[in-house]
Formats: sequence, structure tokens, C-alpha cells
Amino acid sequence: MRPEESIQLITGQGYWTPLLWMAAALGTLLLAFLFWSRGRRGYKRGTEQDLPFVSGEKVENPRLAATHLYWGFAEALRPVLRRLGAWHSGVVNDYAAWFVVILAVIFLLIMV
Amino acid sequence: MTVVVRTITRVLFPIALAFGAYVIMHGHLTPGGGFQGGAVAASALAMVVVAFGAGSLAKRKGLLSGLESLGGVAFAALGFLGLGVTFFANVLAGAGGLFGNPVPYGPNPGDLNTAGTLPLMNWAVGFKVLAGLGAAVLLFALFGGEHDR
Amino acid sequence: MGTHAPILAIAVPLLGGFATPLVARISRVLRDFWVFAIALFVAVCVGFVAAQVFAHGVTVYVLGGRTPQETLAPGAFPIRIMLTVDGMSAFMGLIAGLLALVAFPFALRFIPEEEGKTLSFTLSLLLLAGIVGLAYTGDLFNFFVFLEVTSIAACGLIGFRTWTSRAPEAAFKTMLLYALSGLFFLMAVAFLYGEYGALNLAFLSRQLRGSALDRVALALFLSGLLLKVAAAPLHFWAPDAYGEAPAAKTLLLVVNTQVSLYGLWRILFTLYGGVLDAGVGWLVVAMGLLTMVVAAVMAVGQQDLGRLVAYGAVSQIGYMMLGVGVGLVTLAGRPDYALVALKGGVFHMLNDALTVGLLFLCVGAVEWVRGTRDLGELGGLGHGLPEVALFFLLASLALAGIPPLNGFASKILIYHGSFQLSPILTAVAVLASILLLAVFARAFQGVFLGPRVEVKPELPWSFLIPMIVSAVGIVVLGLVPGFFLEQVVTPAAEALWRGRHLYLAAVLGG
Amino acid sequence: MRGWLGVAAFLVAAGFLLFGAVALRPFGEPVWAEMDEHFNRFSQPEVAANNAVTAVVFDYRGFDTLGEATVLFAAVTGVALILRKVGK
Amino acid sequence: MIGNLPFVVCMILVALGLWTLVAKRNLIKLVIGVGLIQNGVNLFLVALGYVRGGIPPIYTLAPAGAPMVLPTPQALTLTSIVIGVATTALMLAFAVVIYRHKGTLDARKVRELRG
Repeated sequence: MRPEESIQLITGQGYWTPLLWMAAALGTLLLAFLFWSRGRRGYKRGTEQDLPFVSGEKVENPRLAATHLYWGFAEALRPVLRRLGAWHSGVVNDYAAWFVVILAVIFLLIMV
Repeated sequence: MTVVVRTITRVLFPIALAFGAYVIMHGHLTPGGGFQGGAVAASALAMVVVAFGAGSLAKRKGLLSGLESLGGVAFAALGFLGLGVTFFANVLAGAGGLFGNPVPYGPNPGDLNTAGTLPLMNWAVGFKVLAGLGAAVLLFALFGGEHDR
Repeated sequence: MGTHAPILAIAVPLLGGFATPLVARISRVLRDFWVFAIALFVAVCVGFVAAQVFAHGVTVYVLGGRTPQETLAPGAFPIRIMLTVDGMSAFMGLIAGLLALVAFPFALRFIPEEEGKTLSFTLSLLLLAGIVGLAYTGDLFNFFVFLEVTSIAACGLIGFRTWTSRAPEAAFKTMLLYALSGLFFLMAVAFLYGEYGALNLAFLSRQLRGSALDRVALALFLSGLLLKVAAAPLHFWAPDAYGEAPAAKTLLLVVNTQVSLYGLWRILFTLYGGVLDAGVGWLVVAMGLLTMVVAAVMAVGQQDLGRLVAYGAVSQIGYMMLGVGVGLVTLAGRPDYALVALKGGVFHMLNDALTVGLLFLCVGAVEWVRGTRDLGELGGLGHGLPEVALFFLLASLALAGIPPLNGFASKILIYHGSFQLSPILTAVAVLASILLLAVFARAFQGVFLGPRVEVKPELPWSFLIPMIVSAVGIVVLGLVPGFFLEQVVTPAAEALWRGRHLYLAAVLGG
Repeated sequence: MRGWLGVAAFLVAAGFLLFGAVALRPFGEPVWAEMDEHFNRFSQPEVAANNAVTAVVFDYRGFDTLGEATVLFAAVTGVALILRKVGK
Repeated sequence: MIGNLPFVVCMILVALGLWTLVAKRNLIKLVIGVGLIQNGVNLFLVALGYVRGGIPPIYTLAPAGAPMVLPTPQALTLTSIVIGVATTALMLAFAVVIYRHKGTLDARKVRELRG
């Protein structure tokens, strides 16, 4: 096989070359660095500037647990999550019942 | 347990072991084999656990697990024995010597000294099953109860 | 060695598993060396077999036969158990050997001595032997036996943390469902035996005519194996099992699931390849989509790091099912794009093994350091464990299919292949990937970012080396995907796609 | 509602299982299987064993038996692992 | 139908086991349900090998001329019986530990892992 074939991935509808993508990504990063380097210089690490802004007052140990992250995201998915959580009920009988249902579905699909 | 159970157990224990050994030994001639004989012999251990309590065998737990490992190793090693030809090839059958007698074709009274590696495998599996089931029963009796919640 | 390599890869870990308690009585250091040496030996054997198979085609090993490779004369009847290793089996064996090399060194320090290290290593070796045997066997009842070996060894490992109240519960549920799957598989084998009086997979495959009993057996096969591979809505045991088992052993559970998936492909492509209709393919595709979406959504609401990663691992199964299911749907016409999707699905098995393996290793390291996996308590570990943070980020990006990592390389094949069947499939798959990216970004930020948290114990090298190996694998597979696709994946995919007659000919001759 | 759906699914599955049992060839007249013929006829010349079942278990299908012994060993190891005493 | 009544009985056993798994709430009864399915499958296997008027496939002092039943299903049944024993033992051990931790065997209360 030719060396470039060992890199790129022919998918029938086109091809994918990671090295090309890496070059593009590096260019983008360079651009981003340029924009970033033109930002404000007033930022001091270690001062209270890098404390999170929690409605104006100081909090000790400003740690954000993962359970609090993406609150809105989880909130938007709440109905779906409640429905799916009802599936994962934790009762073994329900899991066996799911198995029986799938067995019946497969039988109907294959035999009929 | 009551004295009746203990006495019957004392009487039946050697009989069960002997019958298990018989079933294992004649596995290639009569119905039975390693698994059945091992189960029969393990029932003797279960009887002892029931009659005299698990504490009477608690010391033997390490022995049982070691015996089980040995049985498994011996069985697998007998499989490796045929590796000169293929794995699990019965190299001893009909080769004379140990368990190497040929058998006449058709119904016959049966000769213990036949069937190559089969009797050896029967013994290995028999000890393995005896030790394994005995260890399982013993473990349930020792740790499976309420008392060590 | 050469001709006996397939059986050695199965029998040596069995013997090692039997002997491990005896070796441990001699010396614990000797036991560690013993276990690691056996894992290394298995890896060497599967590599050897894979090289042999990729070079010379299907390899047959007759157990107890006069010669190892005796293919029957045409019309003859297979009497003994045969191991039949084609490209797909060899590929599966490679994955098992690779993850064994990753998992066993990690477990050396991860499992404390006073918690029954010897027993856990015994079960791990038996599980490894069962996995390799499942991949190599060519006999249906032998397949069932190894299915049960993997089930029981895996459940013993799931219930390892018996002092917690969660692990025995997860193990009980998993064991119940595993027993169900094995029993239905056995019932299907019994139906086929009652109809044809044979147990050899290739022979039965030549006998099958698509009669009513064949289809009953197919339904039983499907139900049992779909339960074992954790396809939604039969996946409920998987998060419990992955989440509660010790992280070092979860890798073997992942390979166990994948080898069950391989068994499903073997049954569908090889055994029923001649009489299969597209409905089964659509069933596999639908359940694959359901699996990836349901698992990805469920991962959003998780509070436990291990359980979150477990849901991510379950969702990856859906991608494999989608990729190979596209091939199943179009098995009659065999268009080229379906082969692309099939390659993607098969390639994703390898990538998923590496990626999910690395994720669970990171979970294990975090748990080893902090003693908890609760996302509410973790945080700020990035300062103390920068390498673990890097590996976790790498693996989660690869899991979500971000270029240029390996997950993208296989997912783009699946996307392009499935797009031509129906764009909806691709849309759902991409949506699930985006969900996964969000979930793992949340997990990474919550666990590794934030104010510094002091970590006391230093990570031992036995943790870092397997992580480094997996990470290098992820990056390399992502940067030169074409090479591995050509060398390793294509033979496996072709063995499923057009290799059925080769499989039959290798066993039955003619 | 869901309960009735479950009952219906159970009835469908059981019905197809019974259908499979009925559609099988009649009891007592198994398919003429060359494998079993071979076992019955050659267990004496090849394995030198009178008991064909033992010959099948330990010679022709010995690998299954090894896996079976492995299952038993794994189960006992698992029981010892589950019921063990841990310092925690 | 009446010709292979034994197969039907085996399948009824399997169905009963499935119903036990779905309907019963006690973990020990669930283990019993799995045992029912195991026994149904084992009986099915061993019934597949029966030849009408056959004798066991053992040549020791065998009556001459009688047909022998098929040996393979008996070997398979032996294997699957031992596997069933192993499965049952492991599940009972899990049930013991679950009871030790939670003080109950009700499947509706053993649901710490959900969602």
C-alpha cells in the first residue's frame, strides 16, 4: 500500500486525512492565540480576580462540583431523564420482563 | 443434631465415600463418572456438615480448596498430555501398559484396565468435584448464616 | 507452538487459573509474576494466531484428532470439537490479549492483598480464557460452555467488593440475566441439534434451510446474545456491573461484552448467513440506535463517576451494532457502502476497547487516590494528577469521536456507511456523540478542574504504564487509521462480509 | 395496561416456544445423526471404553468437560470470594 | 402434538420459570425460577436423544441387538447440569450477602442501583 494510504481513510464518499486536519487545527489555534494575545493585560493571577463571581459576596472554597455543572442542561432533559429513569427501575423483575418483551418481539419479527 | 442423625452419619459416611469412589473408578465401564461420583462423595461431606456442624470441618477448608485446584490442574495436564498429537488426544488408549488394554467389540463384561486417559480424568474430576462441592457447602454453612451479620 | 497456538491461548490461562491458588501458597511475588507471565503468553499466542490467520486464511484445530489441522473430506461429518479461527476471531483475540496486557499489570497494585487478591486473579485468568475460547471455538455447545465460563467468572469479579452493599446487588442482577442469556442460547443449540443432529457451527450453517425450527432457534440465539451484549432495552445490568466492579477488572468485563457481540455476528453472519432476511438487520440497527441514545441520555444524570463512564461504555456498543447492522440489512445486495459501515463497526470494537479501558483506568486511579467516586465530592484533582487528567481528557474526546483521535476514525466510517442506508441513522448517531461529549466535558471539569486538592499517595508505575500504553494506542490509531484498517480490520470485516464460504470450506472441505 | 402488555408478551413467547416443541420431530425418533452413530460404534475401538457417554464426555467432547470443570471451579472461587471475611 | 409431549412439557417448564422471574419478588424464588428454566432445558436436551425402546449406550453386559440411545445429549446434559449447579450456588451466595447488607430479600427493596 502507498504511504499516503496508510494515513488517509477512504470512506467511499470521500477520504479523511488526520495530518491535514492537524495542520488546519494548528492554524486555527494560531489565529486564536493572536486574538488572545491582543486581550486585556490587567489580569493578575492569584489575586481575587480569579475567584468566581458568586453574586458579589466572597465564598470560601469556591469549588463547583460536577453535580452542579450543566444544571440547565440536565434541567432541560428532565422529562426524558424521568422517563428513562423509570425504565432503570432497579427491580430485577422489570429487567426480566423487558427480556420477555424483547423475546416476544423477536419471535413476532422472525416467525411472522 | 440429634444422636440419631450423628450415628447414621457415622455409619453412612464411609459408605458414601466408598460408593463415590466406586462410581468414579468404574466411570468408563458403568453408568457414572467423575462428576457423579464426586457429587456422591461430596454428599458425605454435606452429611457431616449437617450432623456435626460446620465447625467440625472448618480446619479442612484450605485442604479442600487445595485439593480442588490440584484436581483441576491434573485434568488440564491430562489434556496437555496429548499435546504431542493434539490437545485432549487419548494417547494412552490401546497403547498397552496403564489402562491400555484393548476391549473386545460389542457387549462384554468389562475390564477396568482400559480406556487410556479416561479413568485418570475421572479421578481428577472426581476429586475436583468432591472438593469443590464440599467447599461450597462448607462455605455456606460457615459464613452464610445470620450469626456474622 | 505454531500449530498448537490456538489451543494454547485457551488452555494455558485455564491451567494458570487452576494453579494460581497453589502458586499463591508458595509466594505472593511468585503469584504476581505467574499471573503476568500467563497474560503475556496469551497475548503472544493470540498475536501469533492473528498473524497466521491474516497471512494464510482460516485456521482449524481439531481437539483430539489425529492431526491438528484435518479438514474433513467433502460430505464427511465433523465428530470432534473444532476451533475455527478466521479473521474476525483473530481480531477479537487480539483485542482480548491487548486488554489483558493492560488490565493485569494495573490490577497488581490496585487490588489490595487483604481483599482477596489471589481469588480475583484466579477469576481474571479464567475470564480471559473464556473470552479467548469464545472467540476461537467453532462448536456451538462449546460456545455455550465458554459463555457460561465468562458469565460466572465475570459475576464473581463484579461482586468482588462484598463489603459494600451495592456490589452484591449488581452481581446478583447481572448473574440472573447472564444465566437467562446462556440458557436461551443453550435452548437454541438444543433445537438445532434436535433438527440436524450436529453441533458444529460450519456444518449446521451448511445444513440450515430457513425452516420454522431454524427461525425459532434464531430467535432464541438473538434474545440470549442481545441480552449478553447489553443492547437496549436489555442493557440494565451493564451500568451496574461496570460501575461496581473494581476498575481493573472492568476492562475484562468490557472485552466480555465485546466478545459476546462477536458471537452475535458469528451467529448471524456465518451460521445464518445463507438464510438471513433484512428484518433481523433492522432489529439490530434499531436496538443499536436505542442503545446509544438511551445510554448517552442516562449518563447526563449520573452522580457516580464510574457509573457515568459505564453508561458511556454502553453507548459505544450501539455504534458497533449500528455499523455492523447496516451490513446485516444489506446482506443480500452487499453494496460497497455497507462494507464501509461494517469496517467502521468492527474497527470501533478495537477503539472502544482502548478508549473505555483507558477511561476506567483513570476512574480506578481517581478512586485509588481519593477513595470515592462521587462526583459531588471529587474535584481539583488536575493539579495533583496531571497525567491522569490528560489521559481522561484524551479518552473522553476519543469516546465522543473528536478528531484526530481513534474514535473519530471509526465513527466517520460508520457515519458515511449508514448515511447511504438512511440519513436518520447518522443523525441519531451524531446526536448521541454530541451528548457524550457534553457529559464527559462535565465529568472532566467536575473531577479534575477547580481549586487544588492535595493528593497524598503517588501513583505507582504499575498504574501509569498501562495508561500510557492505551493513550499511545488511541493517538496512533487516530493518526494512521488507514494502516490499521488495512492490516487488521479489513481481514476481520471481510471474514464477516464474504468469508462465510471460506469458513465452511476450511472446516468441511470442498 | 403495562401489566397486560407484559402478560401478552409472555403468552406470545411461551406460545412460540410450544410451537417449536411441537414442530420438532416426534419424540423417540431422533434424526439419523452420523455423529452419534460414530460415537456408539467407535467408542470401543477408538477410546477403548465400554461407556459411550464417558467416551463422549472425556474424549470426543473433552474440551467441553474442561470448560465445565472451569465453570465449577470459578463458581466455588466466586462463592469463596463473596462469602469471605474482609477487614473492612 | 401428542407424539412429542415430553418436549411440550419441557417448554412448559421453561415458560413457568420465565413467569417466576417476572412475577415473584423474592430473590430466592428468582433463583428457583432460573433453576426451573435450567431443568426444562436439561430435560429437553436429554429427551432429544431418546430412541424408542433404546438401552443406555454402555456395552458392559449389554443385551445384544437392542438399539442404543444417542450418547451426545446425555453428555451435553451432564455439562449443563453442572453449569446450572455452579450458577445456582453463585446466585445464592449473592443473595446471602445481599440479605446480610440490606436485611431483606424483596426485589422491590433491593434497588439501590437505579437510574
